[in-house]
Amino acid sequence: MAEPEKDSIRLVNEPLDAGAAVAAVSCAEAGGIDLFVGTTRAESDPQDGGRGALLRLDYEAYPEMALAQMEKLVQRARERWPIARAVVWHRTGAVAVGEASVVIAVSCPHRAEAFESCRFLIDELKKAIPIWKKEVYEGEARWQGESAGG
Amino acid sequence: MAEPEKDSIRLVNEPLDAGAAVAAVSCAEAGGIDLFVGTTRAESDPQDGGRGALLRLDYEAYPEMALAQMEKLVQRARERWPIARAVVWHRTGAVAVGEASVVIAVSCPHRAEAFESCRFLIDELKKAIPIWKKEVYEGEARWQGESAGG
Amino acid sequence: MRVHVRLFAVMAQDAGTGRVDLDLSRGAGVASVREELQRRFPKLRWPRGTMWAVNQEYAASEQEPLKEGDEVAIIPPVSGG
Amino acid sequence: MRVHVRLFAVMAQDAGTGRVDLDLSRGAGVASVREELQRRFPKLRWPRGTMWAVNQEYAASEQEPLKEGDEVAIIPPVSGG
Repeated sequence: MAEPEKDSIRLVNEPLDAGAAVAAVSCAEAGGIDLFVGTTRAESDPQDGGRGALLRLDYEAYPEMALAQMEKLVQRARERWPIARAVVWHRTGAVAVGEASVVIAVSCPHRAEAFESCRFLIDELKKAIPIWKKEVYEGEARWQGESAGG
Repeated sequence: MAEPEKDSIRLVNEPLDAGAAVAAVSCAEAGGIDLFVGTTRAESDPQDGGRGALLRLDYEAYPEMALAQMEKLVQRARERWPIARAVVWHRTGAVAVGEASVVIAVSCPHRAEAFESCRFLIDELKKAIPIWKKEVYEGEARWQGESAGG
Repeated sequence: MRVHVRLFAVMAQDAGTGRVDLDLSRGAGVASVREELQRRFPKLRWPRGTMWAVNQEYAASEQEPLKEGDEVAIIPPVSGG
Repeated sequence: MRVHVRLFAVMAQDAGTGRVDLDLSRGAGVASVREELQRRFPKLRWPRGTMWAVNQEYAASEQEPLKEGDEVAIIPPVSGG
């Protein structure tokens, strides 16, 4: 099994490059690579109360803990699947609608392992990594979970 | 839902670009993109009978039918998942060990749909698309499924 | 009637060609194509799980009658991906 | 003893700061941090599901005693991804 230092776990303040993530996990032991890209949809909220269109997201992280927890998450995934290399990249700061906020890539000997471990990583990342998003509309900005107008 | 002409379904005679596949499925309706890359492992076969290391794969397709069946496969996936855009690219000709032989990418409103439909596409592609690989070793070459030395 | 046969991978290798035109009696099915191919190419192996396609669609039955000009492909087990 | 408190997202917005140092009595737990924060920042909302971390590890219980120099983070429901 590959050493963990073959992983790339980062908080990034500029656009994420999915092709670079695939390149980073490519290696001779890999038969399958799965990559997930999370983006912000340009959705018009049905409960729009005059706040206008969604302009961007602002992501804030607790960086030291987020990185440490992302490392642990990859370790937990390695206990279940034979991951050769993993990439976990999350944006911080302003992310325009349509841009990627998160990129996860894993390489494994077989494809089922790649799909399952990649899915695990994004599901768990969304549950437990200390990162928060603020939705910035034309008319207002608010943190996810904050009640409207609060 | 997006029109099928937003899909990109190809047989390709040169290296596949995973970043370009992600770009091709990126769109405003997408909240999640899943991409699968199938590569050839540099495995040493335990039943090596003096044929040496695996040098490359040679892929042959029945191109008209392969493309038509790949289109149908994406249509079948669209009946089950709200796919915005899909990429199905398969190499033909000589593919070096470590290079991608297939790239599949899908964008969907939500991540579960992206993972499931991408997995469906690669699983079904491997079952039913008329493409064949020949394994070329230092000492011999043989079609997948052909008995050794046959 | 004339049908156009396509062979691939190990079967094209055994036959030494990927394309054969066959003249068959009217209403013949793909079973007749197989008989004729095996007569012409005695070295042709027929891998377990080999399927047929007629005009680029998988064929349900070897009895399905063919028409003049049909493209009949013999599809040994696929190995793409 | 002094502990270093980190606040994020909506809670940092409410408090007007992301960092507060608090002087607590020896052996105090995170429950004391909460009381002290709410006293200092009356506008501080406490979203349902807010968790704690001590030295960058999620804390199991509000009763867990803190040590001099601990970093205590208040983690409102996360929304990364």
